[in-house]
Amino acid sequence: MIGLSHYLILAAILFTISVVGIFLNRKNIIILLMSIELMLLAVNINFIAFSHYLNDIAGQIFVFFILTVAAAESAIGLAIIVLIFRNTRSINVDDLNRLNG
Amino acid sequence: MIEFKDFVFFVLSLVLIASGLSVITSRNPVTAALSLVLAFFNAAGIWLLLQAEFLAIALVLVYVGAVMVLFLFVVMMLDINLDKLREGFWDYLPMAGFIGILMMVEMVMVFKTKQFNLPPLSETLPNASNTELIGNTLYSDYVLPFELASVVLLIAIVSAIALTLRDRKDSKKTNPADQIAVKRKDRVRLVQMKSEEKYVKPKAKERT
Amino acid sequence: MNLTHILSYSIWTPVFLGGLILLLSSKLSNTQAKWLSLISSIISFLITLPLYSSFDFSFGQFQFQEFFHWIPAFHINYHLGVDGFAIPLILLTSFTTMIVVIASWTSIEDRVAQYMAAFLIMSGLMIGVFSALDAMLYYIFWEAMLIPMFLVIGIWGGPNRIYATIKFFLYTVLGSLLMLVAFIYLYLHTHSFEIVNFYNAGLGLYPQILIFLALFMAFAVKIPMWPLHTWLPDAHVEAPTGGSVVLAAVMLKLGAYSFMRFAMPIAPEAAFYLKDFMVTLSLIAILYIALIAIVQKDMKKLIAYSSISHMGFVTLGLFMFNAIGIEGAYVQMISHGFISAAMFLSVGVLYDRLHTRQIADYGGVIHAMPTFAAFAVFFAMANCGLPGTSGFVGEFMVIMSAMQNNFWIALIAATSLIFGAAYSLWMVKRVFYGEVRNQKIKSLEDISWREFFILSVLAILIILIGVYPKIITDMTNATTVQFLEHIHLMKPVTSLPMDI
Amino acid sequence: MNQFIQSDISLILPEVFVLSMAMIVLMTDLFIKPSSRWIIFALSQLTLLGGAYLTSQHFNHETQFAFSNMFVRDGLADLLKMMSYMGTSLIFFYSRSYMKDRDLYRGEYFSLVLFALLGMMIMISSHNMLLVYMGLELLSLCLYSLTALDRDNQKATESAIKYFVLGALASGLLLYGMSMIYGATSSLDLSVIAASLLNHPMDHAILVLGLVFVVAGLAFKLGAVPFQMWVPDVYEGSPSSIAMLISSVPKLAAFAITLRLLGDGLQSMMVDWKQMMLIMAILSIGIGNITAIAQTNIKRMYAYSTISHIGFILFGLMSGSLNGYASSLFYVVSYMFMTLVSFAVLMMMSSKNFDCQTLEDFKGLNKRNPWYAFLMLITMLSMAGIPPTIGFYAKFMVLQAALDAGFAGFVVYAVLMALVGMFYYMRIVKLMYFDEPKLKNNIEVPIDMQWILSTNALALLVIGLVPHTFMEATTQAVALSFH
Amino acid sequence: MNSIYSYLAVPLLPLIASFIVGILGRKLPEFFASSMTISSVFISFLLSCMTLNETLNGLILNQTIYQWLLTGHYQFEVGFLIDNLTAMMMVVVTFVSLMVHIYTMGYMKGDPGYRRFFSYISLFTFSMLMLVMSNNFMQLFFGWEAVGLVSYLLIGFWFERPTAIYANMKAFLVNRVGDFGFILGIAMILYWTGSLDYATVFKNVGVISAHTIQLFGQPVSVITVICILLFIGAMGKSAQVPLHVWLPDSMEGPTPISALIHAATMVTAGIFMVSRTSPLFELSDTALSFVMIIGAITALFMGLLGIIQNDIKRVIAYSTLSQLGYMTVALGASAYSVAMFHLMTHAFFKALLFLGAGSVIIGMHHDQNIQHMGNLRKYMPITWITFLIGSLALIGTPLFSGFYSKDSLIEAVKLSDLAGSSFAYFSVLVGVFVTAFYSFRLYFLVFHGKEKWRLQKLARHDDHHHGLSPKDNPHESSLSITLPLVLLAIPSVVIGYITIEPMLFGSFFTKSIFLNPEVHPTMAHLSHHFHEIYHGPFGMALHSIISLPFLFASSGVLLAYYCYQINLNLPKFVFSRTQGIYRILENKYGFDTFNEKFFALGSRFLGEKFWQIGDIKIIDGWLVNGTARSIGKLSEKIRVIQSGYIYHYAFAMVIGVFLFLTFFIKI
Repeated sequence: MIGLSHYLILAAILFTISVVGIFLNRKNIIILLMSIELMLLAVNINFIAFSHYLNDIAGQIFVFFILTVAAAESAIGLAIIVLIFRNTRSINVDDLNRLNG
Repeated sequence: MIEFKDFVFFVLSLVLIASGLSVITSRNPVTAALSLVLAFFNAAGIWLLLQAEFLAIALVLVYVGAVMVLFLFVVMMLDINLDKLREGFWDYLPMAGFIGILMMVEMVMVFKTKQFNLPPLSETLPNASNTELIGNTLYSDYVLPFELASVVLLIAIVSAIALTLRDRKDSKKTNPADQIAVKRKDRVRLVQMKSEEKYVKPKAKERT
Repeated sequence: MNLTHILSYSIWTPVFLGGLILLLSSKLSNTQAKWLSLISSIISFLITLPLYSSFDFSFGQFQFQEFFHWIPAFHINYHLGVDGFAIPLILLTSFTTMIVVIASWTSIEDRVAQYMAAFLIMSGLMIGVFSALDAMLYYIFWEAMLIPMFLVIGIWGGPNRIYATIKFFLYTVLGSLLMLVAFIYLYLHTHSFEIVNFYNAGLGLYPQILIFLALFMAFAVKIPMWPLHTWLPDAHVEAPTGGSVVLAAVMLKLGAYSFMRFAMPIAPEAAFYLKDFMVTLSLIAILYIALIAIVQKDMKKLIAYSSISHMGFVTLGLFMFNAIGIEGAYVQMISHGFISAAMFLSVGVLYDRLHTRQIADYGGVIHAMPTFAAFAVFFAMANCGLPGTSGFVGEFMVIMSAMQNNFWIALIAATSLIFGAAYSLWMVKRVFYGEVRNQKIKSLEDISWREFFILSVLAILIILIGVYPKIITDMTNATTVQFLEHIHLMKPVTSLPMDI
Repeated sequence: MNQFIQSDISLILPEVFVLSMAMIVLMTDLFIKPSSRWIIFALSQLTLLGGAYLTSQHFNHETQFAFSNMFVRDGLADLLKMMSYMGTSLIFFYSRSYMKDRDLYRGEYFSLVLFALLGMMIMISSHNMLLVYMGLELLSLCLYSLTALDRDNQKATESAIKYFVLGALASGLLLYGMSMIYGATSSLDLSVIAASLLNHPMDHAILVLGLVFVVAGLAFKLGAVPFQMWVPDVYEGSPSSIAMLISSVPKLAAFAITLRLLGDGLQSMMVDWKQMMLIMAILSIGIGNITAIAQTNIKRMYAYSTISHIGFILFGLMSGSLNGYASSLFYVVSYMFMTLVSFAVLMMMSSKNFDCQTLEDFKGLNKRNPWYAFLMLITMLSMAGIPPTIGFYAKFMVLQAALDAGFAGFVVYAVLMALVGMFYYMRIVKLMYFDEPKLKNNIEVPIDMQWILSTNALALLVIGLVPHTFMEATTQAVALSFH
Repeated sequence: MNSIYSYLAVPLLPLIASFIVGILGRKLPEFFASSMTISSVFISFLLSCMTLNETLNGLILNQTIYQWLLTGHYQFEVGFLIDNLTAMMMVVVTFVSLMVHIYTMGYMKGDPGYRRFFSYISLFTFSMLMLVMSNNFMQLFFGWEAVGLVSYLLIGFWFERPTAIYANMKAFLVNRVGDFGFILGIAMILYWTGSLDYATVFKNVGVISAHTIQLFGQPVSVITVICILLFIGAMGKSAQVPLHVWLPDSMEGPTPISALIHAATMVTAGIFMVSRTSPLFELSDTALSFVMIIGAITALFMGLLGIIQNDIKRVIAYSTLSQLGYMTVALGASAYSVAMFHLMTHAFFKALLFLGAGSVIIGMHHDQNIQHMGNLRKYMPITWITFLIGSLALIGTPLFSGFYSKDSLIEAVKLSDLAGSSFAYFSVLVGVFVTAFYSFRLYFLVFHGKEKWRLQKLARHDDHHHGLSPKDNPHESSLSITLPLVLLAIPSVVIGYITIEPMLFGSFFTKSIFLNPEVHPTMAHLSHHFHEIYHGPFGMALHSIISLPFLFASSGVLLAYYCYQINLNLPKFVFSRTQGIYRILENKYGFDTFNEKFFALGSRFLGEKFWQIGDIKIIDGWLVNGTARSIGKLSEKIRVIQSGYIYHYAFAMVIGVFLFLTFFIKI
């Protein structure tokens, strides 16, 4: 029988995958952005599952806003990536270490 | 006996997890993007199971239809050297995987508590449809965040333009205002030199 | 004359005048700045005089009190007041500032106005420390006073000034931060920052010990007590003459004064409990530091070490818990204020002429500068505690009081008679006596009238206190009685150990 | 279902005003010549003035809610908003010539900062997790793009992507935490959350799970160890004026949401978050101060200094009492003013072709310009917490609250670390006063900025002398908002 | 003169004169400087004589002048105690001082420090008067140290001489070692009796006599500890072994001060002090024995050193040491009045000897080596006669002043039954022989025999002493020098005869010096001898012809005559045969070497180590800079974590979350 915890566990797994993705990925910034999308997806699953089981629409509303914001965020993120590429001709994560210490 | 709904959930979940893994492990960003699209589809399916129809549709429309296309655009636009992109991946995997799995186990153990083993709700939801319900709430209780969401989008637009819009370097565009404002001394410089004396190199003056 | 706000005037007049000079610094010529500072310092000194003349010394309580709520949110008040312990030190402070201004007349060429202003401001802040009756107010003065000194050493100091001044600063702040924690603890306990309320906090022995140790860090650094003393030689060596004078004459006294004002009355049981600890450190300061002073090659360092050794007498006297010890410590503080100032000024006189402080560079100065040499020998004698000078009185009283406690403490303390003479006279021998070492010394000019004036004023004061120390103890007697009563009230002394 | 009524609008009037003005600024910029940018500047300042006026209309009234209890207007909100206006206004003043020199003095800058301000105001006033999130993203998105505004600068873009990725990760963590709390309490409203936690004892583990993620998200915004990694890189990489912005006003907003989420919504979880804060505070104070010593880049040094200050702010918060909250509030506000001066001096010393970045550049400032050296001296003393400056009272209040809460050992630790901190603050004083100047050029500063900067720096001293009103204001604000 | 304030004039006049001369210094004419100080000392002398007269008529004044300090229940006052002892000391001090003042006019003529010298010796007179007139220990200590200061200044009077400035520092430091004990003694007195006033202390002393304190785990009588500590002070000032080392070196100072300070007055301060505190010493036999043994050692062994000295002043200096030992022995034998008596006679004849030596030195153009002299009686008759008188008095020739004091002293030691008295008796007896030998060795070498400065090989061997060239003749000194010699010669001869009866056996000291006849019957026996057997001073002189001391003294003189007049090679022969002993004597028993090696170098070594290791290495190096350094290193380490890579940053955040989860989630 599928219960709330199944959904939550699914979200947790997705969340972990995305987190691992962020620090496993050494090369491509775009994949970092994708991992973040994945992470938000996990959060969204949580909210919707809760919303469903608690019979409360607020969770779904929250997801709606998360979707909106995430879209805006991707736009800005991609814009920054474009800038980086213009400046350095690379979107290699390993190349981004001019600032350290 | 596994119900059909449960079966659907497990299938969707497995594909979702698999595509998620594919996103973070794929060599090619295009593959990753497409995996993400797959993930979104599966998630939408799961949301449907949870009776969040509006959001499921929105996810497909907004994400698959718009955001992921944007991603693909960028991926295509930026000429990326694929060969270099996978170095070091396996070196860090044990560490990252270890921490990730531990964290996941912790979270899963929490969710195993009785608190969250709620049975599925009865099918009877309020008589309004999901979309209607969301709409009603959104434009009443949540009007303030809704307005703010518009501002967020505006900011995204403004920032994206401010950051990426640039004049092409090779275009011969001139600014009429500048041209009108030009003065004689900006263009012509009279240099007085004594004819007989040895030529002394004039000091380079900063151009105003 | 209305003396209601005399303390505020004493504090803020020099600060205000100093600030004024600082603001005008770019518009003043050096000469103008000097005269303005001199007048300011004289005014500031004159303002503090009524404190002495109008104080009722038969009554040891705080007088000239000023009070208004300053930060009611934390019950912090602008509360000033002085007792017999504070007044001599306040006078010493304003007097020293005057001396410093005169002494720096020719030796400072660079940014004179800023230099003088720093001393004026510092003077006001130090008077603030001596007269604050609110712990927070006290703390603020205490810390604020550091900054001008930090700058004075750092800007006008010697070649290694930066190391010295940062060391000085961090050392001092280390202690005072712990003091702040102790104050806050007491505040949470008494809901007040009034020192008097701290006295009656009624803490148990364990918290008292913690409080005492926290305060100890702050004050012991300032005094300085072994092993927290190493900033002092560096600071002295690098500081300009005026800085050394103020440092030795007044700043070191702040630590000892604070022991009397805070550590001992607030945590009397802890003070008793830790008596042996304090006495041991004091004795180490007296003996160990004196031995170190003997081998110094730099005159200022020698005097700096001698200061530490002399301040060892102060802490020793304080922790004997008897009237003669406490007053002996007090007289020693005042006396050291004059003597160390005089010694540093003497070194300054030489340094102004030859620009070296190495003992090895001198020899036979007496031939070229007989008058100055006479002063120097006199001050050296005062430094090693010759009776008839103020240096004797404090040491004498402290040795007397040490004997009340333990024979061996007195014995170790009395070794300073020997070692004090050893380092003072050996320096005198190498610098002033003997044959003229080189041509430069031969051509030295004897002290000017200005220098003669300062040195003779100090010499007269040293003799005055030596011949009639009652002038100081008259001021402190009543307060000492109260002080001891308070401490003994907290923990009655049954009988002091008799076995020697 | 609530209908929003007139009073809702009147409560949110400052936000509405700021939003409209931000759009006006955005539009105006399209229609004016570059030489008339002063109009934009004036409009922006007008926005802040108007916002301040509108906020002051209700100042310190009793707590009022609007938009289905989503939006709260209370003492804390009003005070922090007023401070945000002031901070933002000062940022505009200080950054003017710096941005002009770098060709960044554009409409987007002003409108983005104003949008960011709007985000901060929303954060400050939010009483609902959703609104917290919206405000936070509003702010963050503006800051990401502002960081990258100097778009041809490699360092700036690098710092922007770092800020962006880590910020998005932090938002994800925060959201995950929020989802847990929502799941446990079935509400997004902070009061309801607090009440339901109080009335229906929940399973502890799930709440802690949520709490950890929420705390992590908040700690990122504040810049507390171990979520501080972005701070030094962003400070160094971004233009000084943006670094100034990031380091100053948003801390107020971050402080506000921390206080509201933890102190209000999750107050029954105090035992747990107190300990988390304690750990973070200890690490922040330690790592911040110690790492700062090794820095040669002054902006990085400021960054580590910020981290250590955040540690102190957490110290106050973790006391978990009104006293502690008030002390943190006082700290964060005084920190903002200190950091503004410190960055302003940095920008004053920069010129068209020169960016003042390294400690070396401060050498001999006293000889070049004694007044700025003096102002910087006050600021450094204030940062170091030496009386009689405002920074001292900030530390004093925090330590007092922490000691009151029984953290005696940690107070001693904090104090010792503050001593370490004094070393690098004093090093700047040393460079300014004791060293010979390396650069000889005159420091040219517009007259208005001279006055404003002087006032700002002297205020650190003057408020240090009479801190009572200021202390009272913070104490009262907290007292009014938390009963 | 019956108010205490009237006695103030006695010490203050020289002080004022000293200040005026000292401060105005070079602006004064030389004549004014000397006449001013001389007249002030002269008035002081007259006043002292009047005081003596008054005390002889029974005056005893003990009064406070002002309160110096009041603290707790202790009060310290400055005041005078005028009694016979004081009055006698005042007369001796002012008289010798006056003589030295007059003598100085001639001796220091032309020296650039002429005025300074007068200022110093007047200051000295003041200090010494304060010392003797004091009615309490605090003021005694003041005078005690003040005379030390002047001694320091005067030994280093010729400050360009390295030896002089070495000697003055040494003198001060060694004295300080004594003072170290002294002040501890004072501190104990204050603690146990609650006061430093003589009268109060002596009144309370009986109460504490039974008390003991634990010292090194042994119970020791408080009185003994106090007395020994006080006596350590006396050892420093009165140059008793092992604190005697400064006195021979102090001869670097001008000769007049050797006479005044290092022979007649200051060095006897210790003797005076012990006599003054006789009520304390009387209560401790241990302390008295200690005093006696120290004195005996000094008396004999320092005398032995006089034999091999060739510097005229050093011979007299060792003689002084030896005589101080005699006085100390007398103190130990509880014969305080004998010690005081010897102190007085010694003051006259030793001053005479020093001044005579000074006259010789002038005659020899500042050559002080007695091996360069000879036959000076021909050229300097007055000096010769007076010097002979001084020497005769010193060796105790019957009827001379030294005889009465020394014979009584030896008798007293013989009669004493304290532990160590037999050793002391042996020492003082042998000392008589030694004294006679070195005195007349000096006398014969200087005033008789060949005129050795005429030998070419000896000329100009010395750097800074001028010496006499072979062709020159020494001349008798001027009146200002010879006058004091004559004036001092008179009391050197007669004062013993006149004063022995009242001082030793009369009532002169009875009110000043406390004696416990039951415990220490020495004086009673002595008195018995004097009155019942000798029937007065003349009888005493007659009797002495057959006594042991006379035998020793005359054999010493005869031996000196033989060695230095008849068989001139004998001394060299003896010395060459006894190289070991000679070496020991030449090294002055190694005290100087030991002090230099052990104390001076030792403390510098310790200081250096404390400084370099304790301060610089441990405290500064490890603790202070070490902390700073390690924080700096830590800083460099930590900043490496800030690697610049996003994934590290993200990893840090995730680790943070992970650790928080692990710590806080309790399932």
